[in-house]
Amino acid sequence: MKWLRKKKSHIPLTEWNTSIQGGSLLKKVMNQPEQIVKEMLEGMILAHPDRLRGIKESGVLLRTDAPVEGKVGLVSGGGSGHEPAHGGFVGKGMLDAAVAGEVFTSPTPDRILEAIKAVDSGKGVLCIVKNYTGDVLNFEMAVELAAAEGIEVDSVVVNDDVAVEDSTHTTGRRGIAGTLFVHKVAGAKAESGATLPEVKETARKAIGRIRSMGVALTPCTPPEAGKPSFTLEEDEIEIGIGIHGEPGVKRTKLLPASRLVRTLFDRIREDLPFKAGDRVAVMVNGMGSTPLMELNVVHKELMACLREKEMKMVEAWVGEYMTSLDMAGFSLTLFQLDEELEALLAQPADSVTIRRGGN
Amino acid sequence: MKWLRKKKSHIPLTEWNTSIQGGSLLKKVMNQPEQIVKEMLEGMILAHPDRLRGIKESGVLLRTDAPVEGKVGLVSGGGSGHEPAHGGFVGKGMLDAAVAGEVFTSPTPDRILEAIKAVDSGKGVLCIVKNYTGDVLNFEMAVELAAAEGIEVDSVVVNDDVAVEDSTHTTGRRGIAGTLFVHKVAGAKAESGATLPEVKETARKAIGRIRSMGVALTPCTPPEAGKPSFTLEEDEIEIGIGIHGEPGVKRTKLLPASRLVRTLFDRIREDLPFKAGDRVAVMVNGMGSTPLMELNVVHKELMACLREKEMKMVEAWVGEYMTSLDMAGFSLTLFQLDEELEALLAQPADSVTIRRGGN
Amino acid sequence: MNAKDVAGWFQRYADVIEEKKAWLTELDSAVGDGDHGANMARGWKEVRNQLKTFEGGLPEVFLLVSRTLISKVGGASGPLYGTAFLRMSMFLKGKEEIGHDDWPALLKAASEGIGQRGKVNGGEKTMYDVWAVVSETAEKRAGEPVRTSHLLEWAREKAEAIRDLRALKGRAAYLGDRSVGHRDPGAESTVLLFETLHQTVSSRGGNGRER
Amino acid sequence: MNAKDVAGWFQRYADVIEEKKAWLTELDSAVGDGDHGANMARGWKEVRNQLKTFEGGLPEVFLLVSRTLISKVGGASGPLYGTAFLRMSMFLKGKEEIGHDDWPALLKAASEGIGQRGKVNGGEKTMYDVWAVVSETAEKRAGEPVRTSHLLEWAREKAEAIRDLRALKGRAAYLGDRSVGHRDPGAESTVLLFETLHQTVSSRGGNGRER
Ligand SMILES: Nc1ncnc2c1ncn2[C@@H]1O[C@H](COP(=O)(O)OP(=O)(O)O)[C@@H](O)[C@H]1O
Ligand SMILES: Nc1ncnc2c1ncn2[C@@H]1O[C@H](COP(=O)(O)OP(=O)(O)O)[C@@H](O)[C@H]1O
Ligand SMILES: [Mg+2]
Ligand SMILES: [Mg+2]
Ligand SMILES: [Mg+2]
Ligand SMILES: [Mg+2]
Repeated sequence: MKWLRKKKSHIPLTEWNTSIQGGSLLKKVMNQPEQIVKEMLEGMILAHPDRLRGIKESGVLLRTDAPVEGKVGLVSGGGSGHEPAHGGFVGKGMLDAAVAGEVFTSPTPDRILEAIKAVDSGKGVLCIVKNYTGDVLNFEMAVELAAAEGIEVDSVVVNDDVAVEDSTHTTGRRGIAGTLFVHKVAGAKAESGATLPEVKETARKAIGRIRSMGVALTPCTPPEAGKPSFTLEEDEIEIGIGIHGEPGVKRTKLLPASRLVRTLFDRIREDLPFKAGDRVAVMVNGMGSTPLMELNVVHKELMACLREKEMKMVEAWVGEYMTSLDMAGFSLTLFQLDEELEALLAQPADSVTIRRGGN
Repeated sequence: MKWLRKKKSHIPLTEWNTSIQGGSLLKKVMNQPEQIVKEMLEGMILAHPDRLRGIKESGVLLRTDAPVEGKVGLVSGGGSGHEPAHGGFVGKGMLDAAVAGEVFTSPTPDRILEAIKAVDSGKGVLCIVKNYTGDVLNFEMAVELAAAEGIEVDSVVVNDDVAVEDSTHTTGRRGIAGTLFVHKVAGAKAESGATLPEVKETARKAIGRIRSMGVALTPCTPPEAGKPSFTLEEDEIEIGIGIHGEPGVKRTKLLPASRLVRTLFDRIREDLPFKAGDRVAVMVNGMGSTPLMELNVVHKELMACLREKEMKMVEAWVGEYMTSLDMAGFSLTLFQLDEELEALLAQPADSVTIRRGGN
Repeated sequence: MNAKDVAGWFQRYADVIEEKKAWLTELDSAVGDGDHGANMARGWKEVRNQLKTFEGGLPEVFLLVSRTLISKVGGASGPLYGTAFLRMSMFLKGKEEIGHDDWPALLKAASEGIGQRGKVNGGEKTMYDVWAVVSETAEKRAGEPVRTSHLLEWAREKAEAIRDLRALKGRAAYLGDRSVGHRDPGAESTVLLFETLHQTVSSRGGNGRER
Repeated sequence: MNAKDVAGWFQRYADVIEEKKAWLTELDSAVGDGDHGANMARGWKEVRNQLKTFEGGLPEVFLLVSRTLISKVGGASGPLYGTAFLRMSMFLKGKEEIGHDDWPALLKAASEGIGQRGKVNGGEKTMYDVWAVVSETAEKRAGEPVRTSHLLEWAREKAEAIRDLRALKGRAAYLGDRSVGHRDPGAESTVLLFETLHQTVSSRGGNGRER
């Protein structure tokens, strides 16, 4: 193995993998943990120069052709660590900009403001925000600042996670993977030339019809923290987990896929409730390190649940859309469609992650 | 948590997670491990009924419109556990059929024969085989059987892995992620109405210009074996790993992304060799549980290497294409293009994993 | 306290945050997402940098902190602290010193800002509870001189008291009953703010006005 | 041996494979992908099923095994064993018994089949080495009666001898020098085939022809 030996001796790990607490090594493909978000964004732009450009030092990814004349601009974002969300959904028919914060930390208002300004063509901008206090507060401040600068701007908050109790006295439900369906339908609506209030109304209608819930088999490890966000026993899983490794609603023993899917499905279905005859889009979303093989097994079980309840699946997203770093697990999302939403979902899109031709 | 408690008590794990050796539990989303491939294929078809149909009990996924009149049929496949390969690459402009064997085990000749027959429109069929003894032997037998039935059929063997010494006295180089670039260009060539010898020639030309190499940070665990395919220390990685968890060429300490990428890049570049002025397609392929965030960091480093050597990247695939179950790590692939190959790569495709519009 | 005193306070606080970063993160790991220490440290490190070359009046030093926190911290605590310092800056417009009598109204401005921004009324087990009790108690005592030692004492007591609450806002709320018994990271970083205020005032020695 | 004897041999082999499945897999884990036991067990389980209702002549029982292995085993070993049994079936066309004198040619047919299919000449540290030595030694001794105990002895010795080789074909070849010292899984499953042949012949008691 001459080719390896002839290099000079290895850089000591402590020179780069340093922010590790408790002395344990982080087995990640990275350089300095503090640089990982910046480097990731650079990598994304380098990989997709035809689709994405960035605003320097801001964590903002834009459609190359933003602002698009005569179209409401769509901005989303949040902490990093959920890739491909949200940069993977920037493109024709979806978002105009995604703002990335540090890992699991909302981006700051000034960065969001930059994104809003960059995508505003004069037709106004809608921000699609996941319901986490940090995201909500930072987007809220950005919207205030943008409005102060005379931009027509509004926001919607997605709260699809049925694992969390909803109440006006609390933080309320979290926004998780269902957010990406909102990007799709709001994106298609905006592309049609609709006004800001119209796009907002479509987004709100969609939010009212999207429900999700997830499960974790293993925790994730944020690169800077250097240790798992929580711990699970060898045979334990956490049902109702959030996408930042926030604790879920229930720990239980590992279950077979069929039981696991049914547990999440029942809770999701009863919540809206979904009913016989409903036409739905479904998402089986991998949390980061669950192989596609397993996600397809989950999808098979989910389809059995739908058949039993006489619901009709008209579109399926099976893959990784809103991850939690290297967490193992998945989330299920059901989206109850009406005629408008079904048509919008089928419209063309050309983002890194979601691409579909005209039909 | 009434919704969980009201279910009857949990199925004991031993009733389903049974094939586990040494008593340790497999933390996977699955039912019976023996059923996982079948269930996965069912899930894929259910998720993409517009793109895929299956041949019962055969592990074969087909384009819904196969056989396509006037087009050479393309068949690939191999053991399962590499999802989205190969089913994710079935569709217009890519494969006509993918044959899935058991996890990490080549499919049998009778199944491959079924696929060949199903996609033959009379214009002949090309099999794209990864260079592993099992795959080669089983496809070879299938090709003999198909020829005996009067089908015009041929095969090419992909051997892009520079980690393995190449010699006619040995098994030779393995076929790894670079295989998917072959699917793409051969698929586009076939779609153009080319003859079987022409499609084969294009595939062979591509194979001669594709080089790959991978690295594992963690082993993978096959669902039936129930234990990791190999072991790595906490701070150890394996460079030159195969996609089945076969041992690589060298164990070393964990390296920063920049060093890791440069190590693989140098070996790949020197092998062909690639040179200044080359126009190349690149693939940064995740092995199963390495987050997209890290793959993008890898891509950024790879672009720095290309710039330094004055090579021009014209297309980038960054994501999971040829995985190894839940292994952490990645592979790099470089593809030296000529005018024809670059044009074929840019042609439209409509598979589950690779979609691109006409341009 | 004049602008220079306040700048000293903020410098001292930046040091303490750096020092207690791991502890704050640990508190946040138990009930949130384990970044409160990192978030605060990122912001206050920048504040310290900015203060090195800062030359401005009293409202400006608060404004500088507000802007820096808003643009560097992210998460929930960035906008919340940012709003608090913004409101204090607005209240101090035209003033060159914070006098005894200013404290109740100054704290009220900060506390109301946090309450509005966070949509909290008290009792949700957040940093607001600490700000609110300090502001309200100071107001109730109107007339009596407000000592920083009192502010610190009230803050500490409240932060301790809310440990037994169930969190209703912020990430800790997802834990439901499991949040009971844990300290709230934002409340604790607020206590540290009053602790460094008191230290700053005490170490000035001086006229004893604030003691 | 007639068709019934051979069926008995294969049934016995299927049992042994089931029993040694974990061991074969372990050998394959060390140098390959850890599935040789599972692969073989999958195929031979089906052979046993098929044999239950089988009623045919001597070549047919070999053909049944060939077809079953080819369509059930997958991997490298499926086509290799499948080819071996196919060639043996072809050689036995028209025969009702395997006589003493048939063994050298029968084994040669099998061994050549494997060599052609696997593109090996010997010395690559695969199952072929065992088949080849058995076939060649039997041929060299032409004239002398071939005893199954001899076949087993030659097979065992060869499987042992190739441990010290560096694998050149199959997955083990990727290991390079690291394959030295490890047993080859396919060679070991071949030894078991001759072991059960010998057991079958011995347990027939009978005329001692084969002892
Ligand atoms: N709605 C709210 N109102 C007031 N304070 C809040 C609210 N939500 C969260 N907090 C405070 O913010 C702190 C968490 O800050 P931090 O960890 O930096 O942000 P994040 O929760 O976004 O990760 C909590 O400990 C709490 O004191
Ligand atoms: N080219 C070859 N020629 C002959 N035998 C081979 C060849 N390649 C592999 N083998 C045999 O096959 C065995 C491995 O079989 P198995 O594990 O079932 O298949 P795979 O290697 O596809 O996983 C090896 O131990 C070796 O004896
Ligand atoms: Mg946070
Ligand atoms: Mg195998
Ligand atoms: Mg936090
Ligand atoms: Mg094997």
